[in-house]
Amino acid sequence: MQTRNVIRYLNRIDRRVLYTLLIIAITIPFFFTIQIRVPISRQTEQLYKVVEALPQNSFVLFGADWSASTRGENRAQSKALLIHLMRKKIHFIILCFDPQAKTLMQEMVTGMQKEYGYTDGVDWANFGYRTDQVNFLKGFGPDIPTTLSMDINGKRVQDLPVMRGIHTAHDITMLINVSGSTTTETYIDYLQGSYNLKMVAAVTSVMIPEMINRLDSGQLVGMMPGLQGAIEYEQKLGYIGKASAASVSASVAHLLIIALILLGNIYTLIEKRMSSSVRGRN
Amino acid sequence: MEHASPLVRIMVPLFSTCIVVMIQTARWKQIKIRRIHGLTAIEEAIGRATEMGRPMVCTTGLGTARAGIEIVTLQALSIITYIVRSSAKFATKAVLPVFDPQMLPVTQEAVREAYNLEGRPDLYNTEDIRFLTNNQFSYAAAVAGLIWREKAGATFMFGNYYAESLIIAESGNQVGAIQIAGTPATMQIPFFIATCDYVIIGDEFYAASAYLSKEPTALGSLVGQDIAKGLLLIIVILGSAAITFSQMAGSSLGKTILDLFS
Amino acid sequence: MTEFSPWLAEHLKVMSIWLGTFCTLGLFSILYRENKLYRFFEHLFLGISMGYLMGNVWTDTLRPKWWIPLWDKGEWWQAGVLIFGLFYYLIFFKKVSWIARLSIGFILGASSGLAFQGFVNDYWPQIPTSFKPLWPHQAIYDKTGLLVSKALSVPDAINNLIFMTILVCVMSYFFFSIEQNNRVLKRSAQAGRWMMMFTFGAIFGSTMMARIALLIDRLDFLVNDFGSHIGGQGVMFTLLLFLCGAVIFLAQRTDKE
Amino acid sequence: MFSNLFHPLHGSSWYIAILGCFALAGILIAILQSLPHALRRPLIRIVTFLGGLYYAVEYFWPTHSMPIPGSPKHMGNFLTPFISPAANMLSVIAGWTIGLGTINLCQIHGKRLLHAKEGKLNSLVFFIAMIAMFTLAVLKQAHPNLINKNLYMLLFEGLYQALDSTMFALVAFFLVSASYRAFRVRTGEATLLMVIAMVVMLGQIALGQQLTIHLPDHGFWHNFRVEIIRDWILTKASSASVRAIAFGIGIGNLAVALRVWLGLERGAFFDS
Repeated sequence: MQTRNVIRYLNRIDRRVLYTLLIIAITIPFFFTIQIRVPISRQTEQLYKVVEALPQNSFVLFGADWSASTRGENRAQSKALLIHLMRKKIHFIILCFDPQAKTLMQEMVTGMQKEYGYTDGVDWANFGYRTDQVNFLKGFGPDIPTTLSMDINGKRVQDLPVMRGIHTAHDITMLINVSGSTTTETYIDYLQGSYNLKMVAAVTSVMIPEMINRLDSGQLVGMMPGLQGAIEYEQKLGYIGKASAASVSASVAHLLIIALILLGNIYTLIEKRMSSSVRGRN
Repeated sequence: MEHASPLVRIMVPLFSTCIVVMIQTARWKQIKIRRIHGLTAIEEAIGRATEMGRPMVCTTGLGTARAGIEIVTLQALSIITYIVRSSAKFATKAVLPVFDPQMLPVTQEAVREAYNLEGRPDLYNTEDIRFLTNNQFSYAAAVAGLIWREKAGATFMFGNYYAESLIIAESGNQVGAIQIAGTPATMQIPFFIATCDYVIIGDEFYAASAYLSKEPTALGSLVGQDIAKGLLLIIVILGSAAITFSQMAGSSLGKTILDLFS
Repeated sequence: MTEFSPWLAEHLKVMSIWLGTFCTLGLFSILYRENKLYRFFEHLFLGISMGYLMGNVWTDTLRPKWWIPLWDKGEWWQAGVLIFGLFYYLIFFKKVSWIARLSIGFILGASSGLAFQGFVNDYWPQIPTSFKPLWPHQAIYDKTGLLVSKALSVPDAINNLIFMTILVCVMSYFFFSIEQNNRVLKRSAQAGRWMMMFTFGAIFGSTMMARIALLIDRLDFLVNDFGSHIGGQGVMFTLLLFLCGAVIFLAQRTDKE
Repeated sequence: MFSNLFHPLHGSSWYIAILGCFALAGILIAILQSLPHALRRPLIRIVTFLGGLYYAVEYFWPTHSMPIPGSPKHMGNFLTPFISPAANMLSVIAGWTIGLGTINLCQIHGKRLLHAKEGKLNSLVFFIAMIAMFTLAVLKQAHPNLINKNLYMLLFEGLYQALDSTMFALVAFFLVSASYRAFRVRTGEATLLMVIAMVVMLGQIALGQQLTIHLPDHGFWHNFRVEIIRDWILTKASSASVRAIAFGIGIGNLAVALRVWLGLERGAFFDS
């Protein structure tokens, strides 16, 4: 009887118990620093190579469209890509279609620029948040200086050394999009496709299956798949960032969920066998 | 592509013509379509909510329109209107939280119309169609709260959904509502499958309003869509065959075909 | 006022961490069940997001694109755009409410007009990439020695065949005007359904990481950022455990009732 | 002709032009109102059609025979230069509609406050939060002093960001309870979904990858590494059905757009 009760309990564990287990599974690894080396996925490897192959005088459009809500994945991704760009001394501008991204990116880059000898306006610029991505991009492609007009510090495009020689989308060497929403697709539809731009995207794990099609069709030339992609990229760059730190927590949480699914099924299987044996006797 | 390429100039109008021609054909020729499983359960769900004496919560999803009103949301509204009409017979209360302010007047009109058509204009209550907010997660928070407080007996989720799908659907599940969902957002379907009683997949969503309304325009359009899809499938199969044979023969014909399409 | 400003600047970080913690715990309380605390934070969230949205519409859209051109640059025709927008509000006046439909119709028309380009850019490139070669072959060069297509190995050919089969099966599931009485069509549509379940499994698993990552970020905030304000990670962790325990206890008691 | 008409005005002529606009609008409403009922629907249809016509023609019209990159005038066709003004106009119009929602919210919560209904405290919280956030967002731009900026940051970081990301993080909890409850081996389809989900989950975590890390880096057995299986599932198998579903949805979108544009749509909103 005892075992039967246990098994019956496994079938209907109260959801609050599940939630508590999840909290514990995620927080306990915070107290330890464990590094697990991970194999690098094809997509990350490809992305790394594309960024690595950028020539010295490249100009990158860094589209950051994430907010606090997808920070868990996108922050580490942005940081890893920025570090790679800055190590290679590549000029970039930031453009956001999410209002929060403007501030979050500004904080991130200003925090890093000293280390890599970057200057705001000279090596990079933040053009902040713009509304209505489709229509903005339609105007942006043929005439970048007019559409951008000012950076977030109120400096005009003409006065920004980083923007020298940039007129149309054809002058962009590569488009990077870090996103947790549909902005990647809009970029593909209205900028990448129109100007045949080289585009890479760092996306949240949810978007991977969809974006793999874009990678396959050549619309994207590289992709960083979710948090795992960020972990791999950090490993490629040889530094320990937020993603690597979250690696163990993510692993334990996943294992917990797998275990719970299995536990739930034990009851179902036993029940099935019992009911089929009863049927057999009849 | 900023502008259409030559092949696009032929193919897209061709697809469009198929659809428009079939819509016109449907006006005089009767068209039947196959059964769509989840939709037959709508009546059952309304019945359950009525039995329990609980309201229904119907959402038309997030319309993050690129410009103007999202077309998917309109399509969802036409399904929801059908549900509201069916529920009017039993005077079951239907609550419609709205996400896009542009959709608010449209939704109000459509619901009022639905009640009028069923001869129950008294059931219309402005407060049941509420705008919540245009922010994804505060919308989700508010809808979840609404489902809990109203103890929804049935929830209907049609339209575009993103990550909030699970918050809404799981709340419905926890209060024991019978749930039906349909979305063209492929990425959210697994979560609806995990939490809902019936799920309408992919472009069944577009077929839904045709199936429910039996309206010639919608039925004809559906046949037109089928023809266009058939054409697309044939193009893909032929293309694949052409590439296979040309590459087996070692010729560069395959590349020419690919170039034609890009 | 002069003293308030530096004080605020100094304490901004601490205050937002405290506020953030209350908000986080308040919304997490829905995990127990719907309750007064959650309702409070839900309405707070609603208000904040609405105010934020309104602010953004003004500062990012209306002010730069409408107010400044109209007022500062003298573009008087912008008044026409305002009137067009105001037509929406005629919906509140029964007698003229149909005029609002002109505005709505125009916007709907514009959305539909854009759909052509959206369709082509979204789906067109996926057509030629679905032309998969199904037979292994050597690399092909043209007369000038330029690589035309890469060599195709046997496993790749098999993968391509699987891809094409799935594509055809799943697409056949979505033909609505034909009754699936035909045996071939029925089988293929059924196979398509299984393939889709396979895909949904993949999506489910893949999404798990995205969601867990977000929760990690939030718990990282609670335990590490907020924890350091109240005496360390351990304190906050214990507090969290205590809260969870209380919730489980309460839940069991209410369930019995 | 147009360039003569549309040039900026200043001073009193500006006021006259604005007043003229409003007067014209009044006359327009009067004319529209006097139209017979039977004409209303065709008129709405025509306006809808015109709204879409611009974008459709702009897209399909033959483009400049010799495009010069970098020169907007030599790209696209005769309609392309109007893309950007049209875009601005559409986003401004969309911006104005926010008022529709605000009015509705104020109605519902105002009623609760005035009639002292249940939940009036929450409605009060809603109003305070909305007004505070809106005022600070506007003030921060109009008078960007430290107080305004910091108060705004407090609301933005302390409240908005925290609430937003918490709500998103809740999804993780719901995923756990949903997968525990729903992933049961009841039907074949459900079992397939569950097994694939578990394999993908194992393949995307560091600890899962450790399970098969001892398999060789190359050769036949390499394919059985869990991350390789996951990669195969995502890139080769599942992408095919995602694409097949996408094709259907694409055509569906096109069809609905066509119906709306050409005024063929029936049902919600379109009938009356």
